[in-house]
Amino acid sequence: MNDSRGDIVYRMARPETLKIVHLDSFTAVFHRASGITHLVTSPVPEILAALGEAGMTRADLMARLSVDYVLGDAEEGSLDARLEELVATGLVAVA
Amino acid sequence: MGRALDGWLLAQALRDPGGTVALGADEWTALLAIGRAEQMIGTLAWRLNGIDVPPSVARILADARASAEQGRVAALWEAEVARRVLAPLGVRMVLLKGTAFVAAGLQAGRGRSIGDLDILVPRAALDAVEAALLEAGWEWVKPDPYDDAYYRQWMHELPPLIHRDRDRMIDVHHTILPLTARITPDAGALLADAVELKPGLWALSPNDMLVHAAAHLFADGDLAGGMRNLWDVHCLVAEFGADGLAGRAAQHGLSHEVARALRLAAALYGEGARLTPVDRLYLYRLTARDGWGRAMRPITRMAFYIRSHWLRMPPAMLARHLWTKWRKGGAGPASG
Amino acid sequence: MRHVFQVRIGPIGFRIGSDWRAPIAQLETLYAAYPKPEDGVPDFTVRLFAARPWRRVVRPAVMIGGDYILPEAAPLPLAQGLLAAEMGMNLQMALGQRHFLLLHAAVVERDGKALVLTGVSGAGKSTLAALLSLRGWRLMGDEFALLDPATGLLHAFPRLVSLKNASVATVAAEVPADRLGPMLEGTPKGTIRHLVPDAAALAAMDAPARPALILFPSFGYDSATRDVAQSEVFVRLTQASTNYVAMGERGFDALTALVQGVPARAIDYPDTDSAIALVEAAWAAR
Amino acid sequence: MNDDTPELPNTTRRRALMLGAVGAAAVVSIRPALASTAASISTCEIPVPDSGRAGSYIAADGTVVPAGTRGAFAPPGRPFKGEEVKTALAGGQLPGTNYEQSRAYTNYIRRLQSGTSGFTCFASLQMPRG
Repeated sequence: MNDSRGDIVYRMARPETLKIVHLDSFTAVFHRASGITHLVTSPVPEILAALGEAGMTRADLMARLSVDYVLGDAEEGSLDARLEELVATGLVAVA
Repeated sequence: MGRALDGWLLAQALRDPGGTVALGADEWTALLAIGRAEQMIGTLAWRLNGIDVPPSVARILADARASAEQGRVAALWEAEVARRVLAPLGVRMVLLKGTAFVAAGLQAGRGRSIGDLDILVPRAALDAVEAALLEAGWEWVKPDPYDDAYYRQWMHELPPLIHRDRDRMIDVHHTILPLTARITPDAGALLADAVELKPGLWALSPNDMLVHAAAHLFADGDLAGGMRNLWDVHCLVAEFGADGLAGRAAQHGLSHEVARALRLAAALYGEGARLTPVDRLYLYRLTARDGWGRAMRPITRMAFYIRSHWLRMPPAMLARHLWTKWRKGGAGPASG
Repeated sequence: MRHVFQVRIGPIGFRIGSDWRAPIAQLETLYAAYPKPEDGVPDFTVRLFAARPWRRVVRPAVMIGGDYILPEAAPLPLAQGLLAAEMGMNLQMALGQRHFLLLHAAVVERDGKALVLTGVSGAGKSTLAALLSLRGWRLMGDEFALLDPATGLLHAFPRLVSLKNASVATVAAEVPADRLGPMLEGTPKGTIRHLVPDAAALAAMDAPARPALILFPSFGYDSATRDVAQSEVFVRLTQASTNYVAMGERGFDALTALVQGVPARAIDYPDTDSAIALVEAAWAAR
Repeated sequence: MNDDTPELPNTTRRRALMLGAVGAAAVVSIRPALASTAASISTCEIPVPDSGRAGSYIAADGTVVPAGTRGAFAPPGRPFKGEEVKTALAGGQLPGTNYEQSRAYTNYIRRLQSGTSGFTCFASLQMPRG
């Protein structure tokens, strides 16, 4: 949680490494690089779509999500928690 | 082909895949059982890829190849996760054994079964590495204080850690032989001469890979898994040759072990070698597996088991170790 | 090993070796109508052996070994040698199967379409499968569903049906005695008696079927049926599979296709008659 | 992901999105039902009895019996860790139990069948190291 965090660019794992199947309120994601299956729910698919391959900083992502959606709980730290989860699984890469 | 239903059946199939056309159903059955018992079914499956085999065997081998491929993906991912965790420390993380072979795309990695992630780091960085791994979700496997103290005082690695989400183990080494062994390899040279496979992922130099395989086989283990280990040696020599190997082995104090590993690998998988009587005893132990995949020759196995501990520890310490382990009911060679 | 028996169950060949004659003799009788492994090369090896040489004769206890093992599994008394063989075969499948996605489930077939019964043990999968096979369904298996990732079809694995405790009497009342194995009392799973699948099941052993309905039965509740969401079916089936993760992307493709293409319901039942009625109703309404 | 939302922000058509609580998880990773290493025992847990029969007592022979059955034991307050069970199976005792209780719970665990909650942990206790 230091200041340099603002410079980190988050990007979705390369699309060819993911296999995505929408079930109901959940989405099954097979991550080819790890061979691990993840079951994700909102807001993860929305975050992945927003980040895309180009990637963006946390602040840009928050701004983008605020434009596309009515954020019900823009609590500071919530987005960090989601990004941390996604980075840990490899679904999102940092640079 | 020879018809002995022991480890030689596997060795001959790996040496001469075309020769398997002569195998009957019972020999195929024995070969598959031995391959599985030696954890070499994936290696065998790749080696026999494209060879004309009975349809039932073809199915089994195709499944083994797919299974090994999945194991390769999981092993490389585990290495990648460890790389990400250790990157901020700025230390060189050197992959060892199976993970290194598949990361480097070596023949030895083809179909190889890979269990734990083995890495080598500088001894001075051990505490920082341990802290970073614990922070990132790895946990101690054994809460046993004797084992823990033993590892920390005498072994060449941290006590094993397992990741709480991925169920995968990591062995963090700072050298390739226990500190109790009478031989002290040059750990600094291992690290200094490592090669970078891709940013942040390193492997030992080819000669050091061979030295490590030999050290692992003779000084660190009781020859369990020896057939696989010698296949690694065979493939590494075939791919890289042995230029400068003798000098490197001498630098690490492992000349005898490396020379023996080369002879045994050549005897099992290559063009053969001039064997000493002791070499023959090693081969007798290494190939002690019957057509049902069972361990054979228990007396020879026990002798090598005791010898492996003898090489690792001074006598008084060995006695204390075996006594403590025995009282806990954990001693004795694997029956598998 | 001293005594050997080979058999093919559906697409899977087994070799069972034993230090004793008795379990092999029982296998020979109960599996008499089954074929032998393709090309004479079985997929898996099972070993029934004495922990120490003298335990062949003194208080003989059967250890289970094979290509894939549980090293600390407790031995069984020789009188339960047949159960040891069955456990050994199941173990090879659970730990070693890499061709089919394996689901812990009973499967029956009608009109070329398969009904999958899965869920926690004690829900009566084996009993229901046995009873349905006596009511016009073809038994495909009472323990494992074999889903072929290449085709999406289920393959039959009609091993001996393992009847436990109360269901032994329930089913025995409806079948001739020559289709039942010895009564095995006091096993780790209680009283067990094996049932030989009927001739129709064995004759059609090599015919796969397309899955048409997945049911999650629960015993001990009032009759009820409810839909199960796809994501819940997906997670429950990954946990009902012993090799989902090891199958990698093939497993993901096979399972997501199954979950998306096949309806799933949970059924609660207070007794077996109600269960049969609920199954038939769910099948008709699918 | 959502093609019917045009690029122009249209507040009336914007969907609501919850980012979720800090401590919550939006990702569930599927783990092996039969873990491939014996060492996974350190992380897996065995509930006694399984949640479907929570509250039931455990008889000396390990069978699940109605709560309050004479001679049977109340369920333990927490699931056991794989490592604890391994020790108990090797002749030790489960933590927080007396000898008879430990025996009963261990018998229950031995009887676990595939499909029952905890079976996969129990099975992984007994798996060879890959």
